[in-house]
Amino acid sequence: MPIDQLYILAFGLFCLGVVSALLTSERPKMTNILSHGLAVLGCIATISLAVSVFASGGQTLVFQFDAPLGLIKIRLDSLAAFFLLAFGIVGTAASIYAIGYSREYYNRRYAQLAALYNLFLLSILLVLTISQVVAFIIAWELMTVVSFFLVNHEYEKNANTGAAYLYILMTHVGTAFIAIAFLLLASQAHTMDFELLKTGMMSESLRSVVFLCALFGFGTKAGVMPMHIWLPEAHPAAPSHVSALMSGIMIKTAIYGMSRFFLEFLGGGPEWWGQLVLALAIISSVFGVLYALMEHDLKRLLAYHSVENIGIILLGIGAGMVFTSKGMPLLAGLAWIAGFYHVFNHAVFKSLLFMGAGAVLHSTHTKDVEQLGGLIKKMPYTAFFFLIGAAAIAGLPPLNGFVSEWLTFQALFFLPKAVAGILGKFWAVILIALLGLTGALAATCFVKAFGVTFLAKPRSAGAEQAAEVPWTMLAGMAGLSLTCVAAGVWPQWMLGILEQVVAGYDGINTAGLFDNSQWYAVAFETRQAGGVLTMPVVVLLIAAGLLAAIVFARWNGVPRKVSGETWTCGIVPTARMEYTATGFAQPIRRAFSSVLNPVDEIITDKSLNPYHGVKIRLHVHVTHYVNELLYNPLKDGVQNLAQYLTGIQAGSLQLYIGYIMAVTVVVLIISTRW
Amino acid sequence: MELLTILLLLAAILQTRVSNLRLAINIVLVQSVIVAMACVIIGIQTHEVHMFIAALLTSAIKVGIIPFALYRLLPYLHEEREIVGREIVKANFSTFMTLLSIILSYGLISPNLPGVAVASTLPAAVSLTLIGLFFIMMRRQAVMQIIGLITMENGLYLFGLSITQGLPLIIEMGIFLDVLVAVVVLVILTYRLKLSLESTDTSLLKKLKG
Amino acid sequence: MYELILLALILPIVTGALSLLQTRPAALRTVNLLGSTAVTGVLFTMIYRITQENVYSTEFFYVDHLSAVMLFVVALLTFTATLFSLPYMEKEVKDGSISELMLSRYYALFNLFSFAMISVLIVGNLGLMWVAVEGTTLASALLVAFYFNRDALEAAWKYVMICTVGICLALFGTMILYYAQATAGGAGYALNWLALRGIAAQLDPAVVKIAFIFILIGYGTKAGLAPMHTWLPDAHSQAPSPISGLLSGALLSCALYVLVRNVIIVQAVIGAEYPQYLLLGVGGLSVLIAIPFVLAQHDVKRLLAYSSVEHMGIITLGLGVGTPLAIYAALLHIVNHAVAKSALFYMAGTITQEYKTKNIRQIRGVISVMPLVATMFIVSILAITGSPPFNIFISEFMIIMSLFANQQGVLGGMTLLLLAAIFAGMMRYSLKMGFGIAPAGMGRVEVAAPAMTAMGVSAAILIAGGIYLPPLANSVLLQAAKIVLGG
Amino acid sequence: MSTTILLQTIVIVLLAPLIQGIVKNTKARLQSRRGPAYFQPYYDYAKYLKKDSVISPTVSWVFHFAPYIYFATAIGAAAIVPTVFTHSGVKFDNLFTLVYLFALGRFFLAAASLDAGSSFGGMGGSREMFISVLVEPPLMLALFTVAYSADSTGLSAMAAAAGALPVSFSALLAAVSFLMITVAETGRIPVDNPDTHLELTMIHEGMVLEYSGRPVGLIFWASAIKQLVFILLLVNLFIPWQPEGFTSGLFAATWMLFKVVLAAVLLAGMETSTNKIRLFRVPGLMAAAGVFSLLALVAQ
Repeated sequence: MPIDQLYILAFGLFCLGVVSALLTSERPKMTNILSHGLAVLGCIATISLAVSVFASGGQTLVFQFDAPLGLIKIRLDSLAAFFLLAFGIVGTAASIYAIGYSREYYNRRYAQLAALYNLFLLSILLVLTISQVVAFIIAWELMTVVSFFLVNHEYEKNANTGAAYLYILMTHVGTAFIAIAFLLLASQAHTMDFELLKTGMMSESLRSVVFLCALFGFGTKAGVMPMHIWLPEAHPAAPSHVSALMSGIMIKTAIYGMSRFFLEFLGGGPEWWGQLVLALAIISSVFGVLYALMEHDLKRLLAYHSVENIGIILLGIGAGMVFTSKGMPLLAGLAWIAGFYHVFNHAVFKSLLFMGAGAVLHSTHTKDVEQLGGLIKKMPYTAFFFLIGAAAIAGLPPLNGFVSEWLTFQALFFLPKAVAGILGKFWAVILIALLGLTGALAATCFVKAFGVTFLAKPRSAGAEQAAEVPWTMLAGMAGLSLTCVAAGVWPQWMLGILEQVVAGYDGINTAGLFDNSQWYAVAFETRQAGGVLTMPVVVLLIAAGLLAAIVFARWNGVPRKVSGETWTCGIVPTARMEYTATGFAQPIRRAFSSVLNPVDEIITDKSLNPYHGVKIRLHVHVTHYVNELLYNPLKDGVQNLAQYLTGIQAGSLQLYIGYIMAVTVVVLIISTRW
Repeated sequence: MELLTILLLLAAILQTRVSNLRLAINIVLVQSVIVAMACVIIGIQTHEVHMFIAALLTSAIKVGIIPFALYRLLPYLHEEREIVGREIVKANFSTFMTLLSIILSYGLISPNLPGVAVASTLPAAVSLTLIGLFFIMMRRQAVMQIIGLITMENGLYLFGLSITQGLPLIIEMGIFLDVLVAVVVLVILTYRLKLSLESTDTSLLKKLKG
Repeated sequence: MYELILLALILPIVTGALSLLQTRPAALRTVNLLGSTAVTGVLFTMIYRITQENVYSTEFFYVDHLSAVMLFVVALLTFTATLFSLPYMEKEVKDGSISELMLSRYYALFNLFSFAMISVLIVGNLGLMWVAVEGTTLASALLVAFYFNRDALEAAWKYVMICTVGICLALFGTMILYYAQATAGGAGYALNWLALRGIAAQLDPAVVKIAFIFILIGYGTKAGLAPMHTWLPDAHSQAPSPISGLLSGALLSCALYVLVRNVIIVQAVIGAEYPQYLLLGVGGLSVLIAIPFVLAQHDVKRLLAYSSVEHMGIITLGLGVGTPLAIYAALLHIVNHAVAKSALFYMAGTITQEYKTKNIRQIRGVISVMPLVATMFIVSILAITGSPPFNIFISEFMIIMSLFANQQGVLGGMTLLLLAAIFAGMMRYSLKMGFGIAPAGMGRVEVAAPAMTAMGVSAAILIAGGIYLPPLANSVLLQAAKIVLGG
Repeated sequence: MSTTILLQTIVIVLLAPLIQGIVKNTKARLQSRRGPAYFQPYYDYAKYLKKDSVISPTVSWVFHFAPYIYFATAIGAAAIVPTVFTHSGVKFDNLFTLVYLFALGRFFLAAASLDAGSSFGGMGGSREMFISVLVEPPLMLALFTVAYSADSTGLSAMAAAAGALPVSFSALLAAVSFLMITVAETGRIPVDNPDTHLELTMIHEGMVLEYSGRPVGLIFWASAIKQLVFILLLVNLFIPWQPEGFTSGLFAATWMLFKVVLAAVLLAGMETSTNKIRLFRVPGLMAAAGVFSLLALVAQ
């Protein structure tokens, strides 16, 4: 099928999904099958769209149609196709998952939810393919508005509305910056067409303004650290199949926007652009994961991990920018590929994890890990898929997270080649050490999340009565788990795609970057340095090790297993004796107390019996310095200032007439001076 | 003409010292009479018929109906008066401002519009407008503010007279109608204010803010 | 055409007079529905005729594409306002807020008000325009004071005083303009707009410049431009909600229209630069000044009123940029804003009538009381704050785009950020009202069909306008923009 | 090539308990005890691998699976750690691969520690992960100093490059740093005490407390392998110096073995001469290790 027809097909399927949901609003079951089914088909069409772009050899396809606003241009180049691929895969899985998951919402404005869901998919499709400034901003804001309504879908809880407000406010400010960046470019290039935006002649300082606006604008949507505050609020509030899409794909569209700017519109820039991106990236990754570790709400925890992973993605991108600025096209290619690989990986495993969290929520009706436990026995498949996702996000071999983190490590390792002197070495080594720290913290966090949620005994009645989720939900998760494995064990195909994506941009060269002559290794060879990644060998090593372990363990025949209760000093073990998530994170909370500033509150309930002691609860929370030092003062300051300024309208008629006189006099004076 | 101008400004200055409502209405009535006379004089000078009609309208509306309406209002407003010393700006200061605006008008505005036929009345007209504006700003009584508005309107009218011998008749009639309706509306509002607030002190009207 | 103009002027008067003679609600309803349908029909026919004939001009009347744009606004808004008034005011009577006698007065004043607005748009003489504008103030003053309670009286008093002072300045300016015309030898067609434009080259620039200052401040007062906007939140919040919608959507637009008519002439005399800088300054200030009030607000209708100040600022910015795109966008924005803001006032009216308070803090959970109204309200708030894909975004973005294209990127960027601040305030309060838990005792409420239609039509235009602009409308706007540019 | 890998792996796996025995024996001697035989760990592991295990009914497959994967990652690490064999051809022995292989094993073991539902296991797991978090940055720093001079992240390339460099202050600093890391990673005093089951002090032992029989044999063996791998890293990357003539073949192997034994003795000596420090003093220790590495980088 020709690509433009495929595009129209995907577009049409999503539109149909919206319409069918609205038409069948009286019959939720039908809505569910119809609109989510159409969404699945649309996402599959998107995948084939992306695949055909790559199959055509990264050919850029442009087609346009007239719209009242002017020409709307759709452009499918390799960059868009790559993001479409990630979107298609995650979207397919999320839509299949939604068939099962969204049943919970049958009596809560179901048609609206299904319609918005399809509209959300549609808007992402548009964002990734539109190639005209105004239409892009419309699609961008459409995506925001639709997801805002999705976040606010369960408005029965006040907190959700607050989260939705914070979300739309932050992204609206971000969009303002994006619009500034675009308009500055457009006013220099005298065009609204993406393809021609780079032709504008701009001074270096103006380019830097565009860069900063794009970075902060898209960074807000991506959840880069000082602008991330909406993310841990909004993602948990949305229904889980939506959170999966938001965290998996929507924040990646911001990376897409940044890539468009940094690769295409601006081309290379001065070195400090890349360094700034690197600095923001490392802050996001370390603090993102630290805050994640302190969370007990499963979905908030995952949301903070999105901050972390966006940081890892930007480490690759930032390094790429530094290399480009220093005229090292091969290394730049490597770094950008590392970033993009992580984009894909994070899309896959984060969606998977959100779906897993959604499954837990679906069965137990709680997201609080302290209330969970023992689910691996009630929901074995969910547990397995969640474990795959957890291992992948922790960067463990042989899954996909490892590959992209490996590439990122390599890219950072070569950073001193671009930044000469001891400072470059220091910077590189600090970034590597902190990325290592991030990895270790992420592993800790997912040991906590997985262990406390799925292992040991249930900690609440909800967890006790949990049951495995419907097969559609499992199918969605299974698909993504497979993708995690596929992109981990066999990275060659993805690297091939990514070479196509980044090749051809100014200052980047991937020709001969990867040597795929041996089946088991991806070797890359730049003129300055090299590295080898051998995922199949790693798998082989682990497999061989497992084999050896089994051989050793079974040397003396199959062991007899004697069942015996866990030893708890003679007491019958109960779930209350289990290590809690709070306890698990305690050493790290204490070690990082200078940046987390944890506050322990002991809440004593003395109402029970004054003689037999009291009931004590420990409430621990950490300080979010970004809020404390930036947003809260800002909010208060703005509010106080606004309150103060409302004194302008003091209610006195005389004052008002005074304004008119004053302005008359001022304008008269100005005009005589003109 | 010169004499009329001086009388007019004198009336305006007098106005700033008045606290009694009835007296204030009287003064504004005198003002309107002077404006009407100015109309007549210009009519005689230029032999324009419509100036006489304008004079007639002025006397009918500004000397007749408007003061009549205000007088009718007065009985409802017993014991209402501008309390001297409680004005937003003290009486002396407001007189001073009035004088200042007169000086400013004469000093600044007349050189800027050269070649006007009746140049001497022009600064007077401007200063009358300014005085009206100041008057609204400095007084609290609703009726006083209405009077300020009428003063301003008089100034404007005189301004029109002095630079262009008045606007076309149809527009003038429209303006007269507007002034009339404005005063009627304001009188209704004042009456209602007295009913609801038991006072026509506009400094009480500060509830709507922010 | 002449008959149409006469009809457009006579019909509201007749409807008003008939309303005054009626007291039965049913009769009032019929008379006004028929009357406003007729007026709207006449106005639409007029607009259609203009698209065919381009311009209609007599000694007193002058209608061209620019007036057509505004006539569309007034036609649509008087119609929706009437439609919305029918159930709204009857409920006011039922609730005991007003007496039945007042109802007929309401309609009489309402029709007088629309008469005044229509006459602003079809007279071709700057002096008469002034008279008509002052007429709108006076017709609406008693509507603002309609409840005759303390707050309403206060608002009306300020409204009349400030607007009259402002409009006196405009008269001052108009007189100076007339003086310029007279000295240039064009006294024969005194203040006739066409005549003035014709002899613009002969006018004395220094005099016209001074005239422009007073005209800008005078009509700016009426159009709610900062810092002369102070009457606006008071009047908008105290008037009955249909009237608030009309004030905000139609009246402000009319005032801007008169300003634009004057600017056309002034630009022809003294060049574009000076007026443009003044307009940019006033426009920017209006956007800026609205922010604190939107951020710290307690009254839902005041919130909307300040948003009107902001939008008047944006339109003025567009006029100030002065490129064809900007003018086009500014005119489109006038239409868009009128539709959106009137719809919002209707919705706010429905909500406040049900909750019996305008205090934002006491309004909660509208979505569970009136789901459709609440949804439309949130969507309209999104629209009015310039979120795509609604119509306001299109025009707003075009204005900002033209700022950037006109080498005023700093102003454009700042405007974008200021708009984000407005967004913060508007969204915050509307979400608080829209969602959450409704106060005890508030059950689900059915909204009367006419009111729903009025809101629905506007909301539909909001959404449709973001996606599609009919070619006819487009061509009218283009023609109008050409007129503003002096072509 | 694959034969040398196989050979290396088998040797390391088989030699690991001996090194463990040497450490234990030396430690005992230093403390004036006689100590277990050098080959005692072999007997122990053989016995463990014969025993049945007591399994809590609370646990899931994760608990059963963890020892195997832990052992597997140790073997994987053994295959890629640099020894005397220089792997020409494909260099898949990447340092990040090594680090993340260990992370994989640790991840499962820590997860399994939560599975039995006792507080000890959870506490052990929590602390183990905590230590790993603290070790990671200095580990990366120390390895980077070597990798930077080799201009490669391949382990054998790094070993080759390190061997070519003369003895320097920078290298010594890095060596000290890595020694501290080794102590932390292998769970030795002053970070952890491998010989105690006192609930307040144990970390690694606490984590595997619920295991018995064959699984525990696998775990202990894997720990021994991990210890040897770290010692090998230490001797090949950080103290790679060889006397003239010992550069290849059997001589090199003997020399390396000598260094490994020396390092084992050194570890035992360190363990005897220091106290176990409080858990929250460990960050300071690791920060010191990081600072040493950074200094090494500066001195390079």
